[in-house]
Amino acid sequence: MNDFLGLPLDASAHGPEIDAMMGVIHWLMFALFIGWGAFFTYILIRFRRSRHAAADYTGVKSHSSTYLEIGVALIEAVLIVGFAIPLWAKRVNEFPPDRDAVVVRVVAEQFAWNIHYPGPDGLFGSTDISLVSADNPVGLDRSDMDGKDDIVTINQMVLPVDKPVIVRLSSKDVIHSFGVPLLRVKQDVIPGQVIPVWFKAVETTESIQAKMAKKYSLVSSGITFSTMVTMEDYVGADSTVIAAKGTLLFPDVVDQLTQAGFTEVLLSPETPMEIACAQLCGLGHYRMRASVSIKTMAEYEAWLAEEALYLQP
Amino acid sequence: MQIPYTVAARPDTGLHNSKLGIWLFLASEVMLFGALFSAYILLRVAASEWPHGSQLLNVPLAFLNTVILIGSSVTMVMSWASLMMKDFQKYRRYMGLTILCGFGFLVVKGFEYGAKFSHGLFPSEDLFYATYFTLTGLHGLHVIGGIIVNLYFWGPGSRMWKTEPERFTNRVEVAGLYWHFVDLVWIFLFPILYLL
Amino acid sequence: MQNVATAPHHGESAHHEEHASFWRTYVFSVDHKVIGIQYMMTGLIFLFLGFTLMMLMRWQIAYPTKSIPGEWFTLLPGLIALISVVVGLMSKRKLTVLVGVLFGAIAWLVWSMVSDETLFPEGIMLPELYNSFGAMHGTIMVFLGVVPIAVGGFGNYVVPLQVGAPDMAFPKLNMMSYWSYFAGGVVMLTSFFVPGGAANSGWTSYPPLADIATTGQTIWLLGMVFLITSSLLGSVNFIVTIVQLRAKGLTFMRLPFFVWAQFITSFLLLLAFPPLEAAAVLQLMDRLAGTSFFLPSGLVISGQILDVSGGGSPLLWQHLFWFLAHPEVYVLILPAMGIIAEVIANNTRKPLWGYRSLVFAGVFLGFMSFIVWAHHMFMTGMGTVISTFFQTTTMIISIPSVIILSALIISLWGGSIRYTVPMLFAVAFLPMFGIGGLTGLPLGLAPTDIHLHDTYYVIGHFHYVVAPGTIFALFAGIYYWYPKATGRMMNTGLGKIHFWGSLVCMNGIFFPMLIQGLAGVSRRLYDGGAQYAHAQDVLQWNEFMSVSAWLLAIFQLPFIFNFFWSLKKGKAVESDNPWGATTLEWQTPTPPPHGNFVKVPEVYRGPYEYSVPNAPKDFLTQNTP
Amino acid sequence: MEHTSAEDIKKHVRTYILVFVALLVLTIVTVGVSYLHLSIVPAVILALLIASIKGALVASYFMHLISEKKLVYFTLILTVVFLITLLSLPLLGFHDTIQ
Ligand code: HEA
Ligand code: HEA
Ligand code: CUA
Ligand SMILES: [Cu+2]
Repeated sequence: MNDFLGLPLDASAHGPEIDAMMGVIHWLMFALFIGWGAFFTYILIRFRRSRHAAADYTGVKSHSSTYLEIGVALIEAVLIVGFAIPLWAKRVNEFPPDRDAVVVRVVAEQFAWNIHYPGPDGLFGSTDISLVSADNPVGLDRSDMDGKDDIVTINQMVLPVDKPVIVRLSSKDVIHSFGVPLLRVKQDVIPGQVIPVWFKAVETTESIQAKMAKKYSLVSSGITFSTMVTMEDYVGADSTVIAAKGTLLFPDVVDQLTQAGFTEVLLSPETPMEIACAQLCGLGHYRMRASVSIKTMAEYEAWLAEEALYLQP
Repeated sequence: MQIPYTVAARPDTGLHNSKLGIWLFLASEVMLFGALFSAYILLRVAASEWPHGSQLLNVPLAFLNTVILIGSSVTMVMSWASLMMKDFQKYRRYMGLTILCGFGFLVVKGFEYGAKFSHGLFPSEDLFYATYFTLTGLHGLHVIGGIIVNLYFWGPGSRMWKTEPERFTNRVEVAGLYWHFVDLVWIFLFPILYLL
Repeated sequence: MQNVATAPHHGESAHHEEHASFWRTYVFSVDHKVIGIQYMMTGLIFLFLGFTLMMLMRWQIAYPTKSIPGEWFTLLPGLIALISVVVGLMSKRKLTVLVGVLFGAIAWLVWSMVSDETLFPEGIMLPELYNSFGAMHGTIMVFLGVVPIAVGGFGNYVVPLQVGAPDMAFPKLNMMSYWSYFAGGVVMLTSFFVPGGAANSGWTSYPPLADIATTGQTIWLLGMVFLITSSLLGSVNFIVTIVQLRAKGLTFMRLPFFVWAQFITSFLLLLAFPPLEAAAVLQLMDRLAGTSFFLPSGLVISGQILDVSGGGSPLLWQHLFWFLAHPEVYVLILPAMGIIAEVIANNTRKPLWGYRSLVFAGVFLGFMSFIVWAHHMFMTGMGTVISTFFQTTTMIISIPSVIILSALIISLWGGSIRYTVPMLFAVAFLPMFGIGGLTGLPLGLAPTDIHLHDTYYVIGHFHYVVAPGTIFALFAGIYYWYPKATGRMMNTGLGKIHFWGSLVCMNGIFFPMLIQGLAGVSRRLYDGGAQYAHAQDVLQWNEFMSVSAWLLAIFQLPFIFNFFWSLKKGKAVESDNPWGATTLEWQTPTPPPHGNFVKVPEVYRGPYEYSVPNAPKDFLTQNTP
Repeated sequence: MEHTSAEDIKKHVRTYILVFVALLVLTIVTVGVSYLHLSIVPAVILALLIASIKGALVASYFMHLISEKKLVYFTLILTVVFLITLLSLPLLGFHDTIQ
């Protein structure tokens, strides 16, 4: 109904409500603009000097515009009471209890996102800024019992699908903003505060990629393929697989494909879902991004286990 | 065409231009100090602990300063009253006193600051000192501004008394309004910074 | 513009005795008209500087990896400099030559930067530079460009005339506010040359980023203190002038809407600016005295623990900043609406529809604008109560704007519309402001703002209101009052080229911003979002927008040429009231002498008595008994 | 106060002295109270109450606000309204945050 808005694909449970609201408002805006616009153009033509030499002193007598304004006011009231307030309340009040959610800490810094997982014990180890260093970005205290099994990743967030996620946001230096367009979340990260956001992803990265897949011409195209993966296998004449499904399309691969005679390929972004820092935070603001990959619960646990292996010294 | 209502009041508003002007200016000053008070409140409410002013600051000196400033307000209004009673000499005396009080206030402040600095206490010490120095400092600047204005009306500016006595009286009244406002701000600063 | 105007007839006599020294008359003048023109010219030049910075940024956005053809960006201001100097010399106009020199300075500034390897290595702009251009674009456009032109320029020139006053209430104060503004401008410019360059934390200067930023930020704060002082003095002056100096019989309900707009604007400036001044003082303390009003404890800046006492609050700044900055945006629009109202009434040859509702809506708008500021802060972690409050006030404040716009549209009905150049700009203003205003609604509701906050949608929203909105209104005002100030008309043909070109290009720049914003592209991105997956589908717009922006600049050339050429060659007005207007400014000699009116005006009727049934002419001036 | 005769000025002068005394007394009172070390809430209330009274005295007598023109009142009321929003809304914002 409101694809015309060109909103990015939505992978969150609460997204549809926001998008619906977005649609309603924009329909209202169009109605007003078209309505007034039509009336306006009509006047401009009908009352031009050459067609209407003498102006009349009183002009419009009816007060229909007043009713229109009252109408607008009412619709806005409905928007607030019916959509805005309940939706906002859901976002900021109705957090799921920690036990049936995945809880992660995200520590923002110039210019990276540090993601801190509690590990198997589900408890975050204590942190201390004096411990902060290149290989311990969040200043995690490993000597602390709870901290031993914690997992910290940089600019790479992995989350399970269909399970509520609570993200506790904090910043080491300046204000950043945790914005994930595909999840319809955005929350400023204010230093000196810990602010939680929650959401539930309902699509895995794979299915998102499938949906975003498009045919791209290999010959002429502005986009940088190196961030794109193939969505199907491409087999050469000699039945050797040139690019298996999910291959990154680096220039050499592109060459091979073109030589093999392919003109266009079905591609999708390697990391369709990203954290985009949405608050000016310095010269690296534009590149302060992190990938968010949504996995099935099984894959997610597998990933955690794999990460845990790196902890053994 | 001359600018009207520079001296006489405009019938429908009952004000002459500079009278309205100064009140508008004071309104903006209210917002300026209001914003600083707002900042003070927010920071203090958010702070985990906040020292009790009287333990860190010199209350007797501040008390003295309060008395001085209130006194200067009285002399200021008296100087205006003397002009209303066409007594220029008295005006000079009261205005002179006001200016002296102003300087007195600054001297006392100077001692207060000096004591703090000598103990290595600067605005960067903590939020309490930051607010203390910023608020009193800004107020101090207003006092200095007031002194300059008053000095002008005490000295060169007072020549106008010969030519346009009524206009001069208005000017002194306006200067007075500003000076009382500075006093008024201090009346709030004193308990907030020193006593709470 | 006495110095440039060839006053066709009388009026000369009146200001002969005023002709003291050149300095007294043109530089340190206390005449509201000269000061108004000083504001106008300075403002226009800053407007162009702000635009130039953005043209450079637009190259970076469109071609993040291509090196910039600096000479082209230098050529434009250089060309303008050339035009004005030549025209100026030919028509012996000191002012024109001076302006030419200043444009030359802009050209030099641009060249010295683009040719500087430390700023443009291999001709590619550094991210720091992009950020500082962005911050300065915003600052210059808002505080040094539009407000000085709309309030300082038009306000100063027109308000005393429209209220039938000889001058502003406090002429010396008026001069001081101009020079304070000028000083502020100079200070801001110097910041381009300090180590680290100009302020680079956005025009919003959010701490902690701004607290730890390079020296430029300190200078920005100092500059702001000058500009704020200027605005405060100015607004006191305007309010007193309007209240005290109104001509006999000119009741409040007979004031031209433009005067009302300036009146409300002055109150906004008077009461909203001081909190920003306070905030600026606090940030200066943070930067210079090592306090931490805006710095919480335990910050780690690039690996180093920040050695401050801490305990401060970053959000405190945001509250104080937006307490000013929201009213400020209405300061940007109200005078514009005022100009539009004047032009529309004059060119439809009929009274404004619902003058009273316009006035009340304006006053209500002004009042409400003080209690909506936190709609810029929805994403800072607001609970339900406070967000509900600010969403509601934000929706409420949109109603008076709707009323004003509707009234202006309906005013056209039944008119005999003359599409003069000022009218073209005025007519275009309505739908453009419409788009800008309507896009404010989804931003005003927190849940939709989740997706739109700090995206290009916001940029699109407010540029529609300030650029094809306010700037168009300023153009309308210039074309409309030019004959009063100079005694000559601006050329219509050139004016139409200027109008149509600007209209098309403005939409070419700003509409795609809404599309990109909906797609989720963040603002303030050095590479225009090239790295983000969700941006890929809308990236192609960047080039289109940039080209439109450069074309927009080209379409300003006819205007600038027209502006200076008409001083000498423009068609001389054959009366003091070439547009057949009703308000008092047209009842003075052209250009008005020092002291304005030959005989003290008295007002007998409302501001827009056009086409009064069985009146002799199709307009009755306010001072016709 | 343009057209006041020397007579009522004399009356004014008397009030000025009285106000002066009142201000001194109140100042002593606040300082005195502060030495009682009341708990924060009553202390704040009392201190601000006294300060407000003093402020009111200065404003209404030294600045002649009791007998001002309504235009001035209007300006000041407007200012106070915005002052209150400036003092209260940010505070509300600080308390009503997510969790
Ligand atoms: C002149 C300046 C101006 C004006 C008038 C407005 C007007 C409005 N603004 Fe805007 N705004 C800005 C300048 C302005 N704004 C700026 C500069 C920013 C960004 C600051 C920054 O972050 O850098 C901003 C940001 C901004 C935000 C913050 C967004 C974010 O950061 O997430 C919000 C949110 O509520 C908002 C809302 C509004 C609203 C509801 C209005 C309302 O007043 C609008 C009401 C008007 C209407 C509703 C129009 C009615 C239309 C019709 C009746 C149809 C007419 C049709 C035809 C004629 C054909 N604005
Ligand atoms: C009044 C305010 C105003 C105005 C008018 C403009 C005008 C323009 N703005 Fe600006 N802009 C801002 C205020 C304004 N802007 C602010 C506050 C920001 C946010 C900054 C931040 O992120 O902190 C911003 C940000 C901003 C961005 C986003 C940058 C980013 O997020 O990274 C962009 C991008 O294209 C942009 C573009 C433009 C363009 C192309 C114009 C054009 O419309 C320019 C039009 C100008 C003219 C047409 C010049 C007219 C003058 C003359 C012709 C001179 C005549 C002289 C004589 C006759 C002597 N602006
Ligand atoms: Cu972090 Cu922008
Ligand atoms: Cu706003």
